[in-house]
Amino acid sequence: MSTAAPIAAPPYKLVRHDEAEAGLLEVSMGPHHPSTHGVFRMDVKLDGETVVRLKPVFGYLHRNHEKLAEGMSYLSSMPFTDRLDYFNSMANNWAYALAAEKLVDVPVPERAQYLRVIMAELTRLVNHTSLVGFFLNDLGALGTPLLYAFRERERILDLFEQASGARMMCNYFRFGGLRCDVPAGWLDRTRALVGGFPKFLDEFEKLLCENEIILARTQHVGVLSGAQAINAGITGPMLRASGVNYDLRKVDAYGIYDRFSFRVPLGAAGDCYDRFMIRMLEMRESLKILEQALRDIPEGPVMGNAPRVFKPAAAEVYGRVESPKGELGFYLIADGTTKPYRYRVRPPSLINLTVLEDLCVGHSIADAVVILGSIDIVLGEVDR
Amino acid sequence: MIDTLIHILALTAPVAMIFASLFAFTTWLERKILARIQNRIGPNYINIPFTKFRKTFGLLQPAADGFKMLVKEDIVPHGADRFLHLLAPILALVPAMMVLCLLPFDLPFANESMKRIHAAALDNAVLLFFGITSINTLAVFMAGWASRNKYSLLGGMRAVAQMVSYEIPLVLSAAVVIMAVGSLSAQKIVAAQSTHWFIFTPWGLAAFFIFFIASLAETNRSPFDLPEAESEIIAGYFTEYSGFKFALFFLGEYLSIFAINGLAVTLFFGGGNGPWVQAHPWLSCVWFLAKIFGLIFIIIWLRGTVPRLRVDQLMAFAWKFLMPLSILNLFVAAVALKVQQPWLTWPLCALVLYAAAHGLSRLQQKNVGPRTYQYAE
Amino acid sequence: MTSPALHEPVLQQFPATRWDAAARALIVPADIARAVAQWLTQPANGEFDYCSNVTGVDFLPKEIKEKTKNADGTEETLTRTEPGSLQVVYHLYSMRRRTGPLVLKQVAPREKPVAASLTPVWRSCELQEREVFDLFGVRFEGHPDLRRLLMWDEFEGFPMRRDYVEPADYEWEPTPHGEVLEKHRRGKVIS
Amino acid sequence: MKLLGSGIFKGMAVTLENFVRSYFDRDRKHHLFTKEYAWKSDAPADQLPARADTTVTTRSRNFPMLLHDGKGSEDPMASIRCVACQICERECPPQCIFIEKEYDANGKFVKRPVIFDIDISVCMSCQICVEVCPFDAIVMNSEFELSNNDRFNGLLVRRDALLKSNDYYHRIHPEEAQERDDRMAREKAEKEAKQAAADAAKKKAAELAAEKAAELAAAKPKVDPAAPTATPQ
Repeated sequence: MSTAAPIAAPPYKLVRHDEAEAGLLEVSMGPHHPSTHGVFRMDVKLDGETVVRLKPVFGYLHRNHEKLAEGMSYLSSMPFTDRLDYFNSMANNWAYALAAEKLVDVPVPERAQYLRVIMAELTRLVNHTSLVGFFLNDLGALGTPLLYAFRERERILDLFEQASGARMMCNYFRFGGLRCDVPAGWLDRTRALVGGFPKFLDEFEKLLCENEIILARTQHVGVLSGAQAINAGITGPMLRASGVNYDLRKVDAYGIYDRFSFRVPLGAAGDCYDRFMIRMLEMRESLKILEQALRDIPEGPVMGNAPRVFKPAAAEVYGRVESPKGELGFYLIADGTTKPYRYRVRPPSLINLTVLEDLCVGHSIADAVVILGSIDIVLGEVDR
Repeated sequence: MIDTLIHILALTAPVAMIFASLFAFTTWLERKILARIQNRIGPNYINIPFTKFRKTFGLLQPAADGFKMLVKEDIVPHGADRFLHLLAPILALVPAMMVLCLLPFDLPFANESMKRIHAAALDNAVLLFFGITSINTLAVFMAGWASRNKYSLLGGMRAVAQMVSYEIPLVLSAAVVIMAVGSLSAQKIVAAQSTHWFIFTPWGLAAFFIFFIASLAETNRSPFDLPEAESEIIAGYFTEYSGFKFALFFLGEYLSIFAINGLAVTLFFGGGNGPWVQAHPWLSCVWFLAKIFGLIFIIIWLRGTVPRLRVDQLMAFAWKFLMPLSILNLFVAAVALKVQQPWLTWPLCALVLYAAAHGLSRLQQKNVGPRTYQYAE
Repeated sequence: MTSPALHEPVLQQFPATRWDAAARALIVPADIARAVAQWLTQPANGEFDYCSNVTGVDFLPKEIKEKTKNADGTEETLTRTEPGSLQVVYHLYSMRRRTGPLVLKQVAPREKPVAASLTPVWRSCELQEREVFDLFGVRFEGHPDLRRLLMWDEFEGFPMRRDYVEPADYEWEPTPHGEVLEKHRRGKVIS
Repeated sequence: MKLLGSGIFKGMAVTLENFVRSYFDRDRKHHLFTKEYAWKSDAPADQLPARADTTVTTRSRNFPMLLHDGKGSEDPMASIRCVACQICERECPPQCIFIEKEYDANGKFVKRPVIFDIDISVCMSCQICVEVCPFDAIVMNSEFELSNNDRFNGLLVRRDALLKSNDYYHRIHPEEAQERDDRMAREKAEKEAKQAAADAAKKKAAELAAEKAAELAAAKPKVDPAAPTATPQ
């Protein structure tokens, strides 16, 4: 039997293991691993089951969104912001619109402000229910919490489709207001949904919050202290789970958030259970905001008199919004033409991953998956 | 000699066929029940080939899956140990199949000589049962090691640790019933329960709980499905299996569920006994299967609700909670059986067992519990 | 946006820094950048404990035509080429005091861009500085783990620079089969 | 400290309730949220809402389509709205529109597109082309069953396939179509009014000029009769 032709030498470099780590099992979890929430790879060195080293690898979904935006007009890159964090396209739209409105101060009519708050809080509900569903899937509950969450998410996505035309890629915000008004009867359907949501949350909490296995698997796992979180630039529910009171809806009070009374839940231990519970409690606060907004939304136009061609004067602007994942910021440099000179997105998911290795080292591989689930990343935003 | 062989064949062949077909039904049942728990409909449109008839409530789904498994290519990884890779699914299936005929499943058409053969040959059915099912641990680890895949290796090692440590509570809780009946033979145990089932005695109920939880771990089902944890190690020991070997693993898993639940029904729920059995003897089969499917519904229901344990918690739960409870249950049952006044011993047994369970669960949940959260304005 | 009081104390404390009024940002030379950062995190002066955003910006050299009247009254257009620069922009916030962004800029030349890494001061700069290195090519001194963040390690060139030219077949992936391997053997197409 | 399994039993109670209610719930549709796909899809493609009781709403947008004002029978190209100004081609974010202008025999631009292709494998139905089009020529369609097995030609939709009549647009997106027609009518009315005003102004200016000319002419003849009378003696 003729020896098989030698396989062509692979052009990629072969990594040599040094002796100190001879006994370790190196596993690369990803990029297509069932629980990495997208194409995200972690090179994990395991001593038995416990994680010794964990190096995240990014870039599998890198589309260079920022270079694209430099080649297009301001309006043309609005639909691309839907694809940043494809779970809450309205929050991304709002962050971009907010930054662009600082370039050219266009007054936003009252009804548009209220509709913006309603859409943002509805996406927060969608994001937090889906996150709790994925988190439970990582814990091993085979799909039941996820499907209860998706049942509610479907209703909200139907509302988005009736208002903006698309379920996930809404492309609904414009500089100075919204693209079009919500159809007749939409507000009543939203009131009905918001009315029925607490019953779903009670059922969800009854299913999850006292379950001994969830308590045992998530408490004291991946503990993040407040100071470490601030220094690592962690924002959003993950920061508040470590006890730091920093919510952009209260700090910047952008849009008309100062008119609504709502509270900010704070965690004490900063472990996976707190991150999970903070999102459950934040959903209840979002419901309060939605009730108040739906109660006193005025009639009127939804689009301010924005200029037909958006050509801002030369300026540098940084606008940020409390997206369900953290602080989503847009840094725009305008140079007087219709195209932005520099268009930078501050991705909360990527920066929240800074501490992934610190949290996972010392825990077992099952916990590494749970910790990654509790950080709530979406690869569209991480890799841009 | 020939007619005993024929009788043995007549005894075992129907049992094997009945349970293999029930396997197909159970896969459909599991997908339908899980679907209904998750507010969806489950498979309902499998059209019979070459006919326009479409709405078949998905009953052909197992047939479709089986055919798909036959057609799928059977991939063996480059570096895998080919012989062990092939042997593992066989070793997972054969013990499960063998154990099925130990169950006191008296077939309706069996005449006197068949019954004698069945009774005589298997007077130590329970001991033989545990002996054969422990081969399953070997099969799972062989699959994990032979696939030469890091995830399978992790799955295999987890399986060994889990099955070994849950074998002991399983056997101890069965020992309580054997102590009560005084014989290892399944027929005698069923006969002893003709008046009242062991489940209705406090030590019987505790023994059933331990037995049921340990049987979940033994067959890698729901809270204990660590060897095949999708979210952590892809599919555990059968990551590298595809095609019919993968189907064999599934067949093996489901048959071992039937076997262990059959034993649970024999030990605690009085095998084939049930109302009207004296009038129509063939009803004992129906009762036996009905009780098994009752337990299977609970297993599927658990699978739809409960997340997975971590390996060290799994071990702690077995050694620190189930083990002491089953040993205590052994003593309590011994005292209760010696002192023959049920009105005195039963409440006492119940009290002691409940106190032990409470103490052990507090030990297990030292710094873990629901929390309250404060809000910032 | 930045409340005026934020950057005054820094100017007094570090004379080498200067205030770019147009962009409302504080230009900090690379050698004292980490000292300024350390100073800013003290509770006494502003307590900027949170670095929200690190961005790379590429300015190409620009020719500026100026009409100047020289001595004898004739008009004459002087073309002065303003040197290009690679700027690294830091947006700093104070979470405890909830004060607005203080924008810090490190300006580096385009040929051999080097900047001081602020990761030892704020851990949140780690991944973002790696991204600026990956897409702009600014080397950060003192960064614990400076590797490419988004591109694969064998990638050459810095895509976000204004003068970046895409390679002829940038779809090329180093896979060991067929004509792709042939291309590789004939020598790197993207040099 | 409760018994170890009590939290799990609470969770199991929730799933059992969901299991039982999915059979005996009054409005089953409320609980079983998976919708049955419309098998009755053999109805013709353009009666979309009637055909599939899917979640297609009167605003859902899928891929764009060109509009023409003609009634069913006659040639749609006669009344096509698109004038091939190529603004949408320039503004389209993923650059998936390709337009070529139509020139008649002697090379004059006929204000109509010869080729108007949209590559629907690239298009992300973001509706930017609809917003930037000054002539309301392109709007979003809700047709979603567009998959076919030919990757290159099948997914490149040509002009004639894109062209749909205005009343089809009224059928799938009634209030949006109505609002768009009203706006166009209003703009046309304004233009006519402006036009009329401009004509009136021009006419008035013309009359003014005529009067002035007439009065000038009247003034000048005073002088002229004097001159000619002088010369004939």
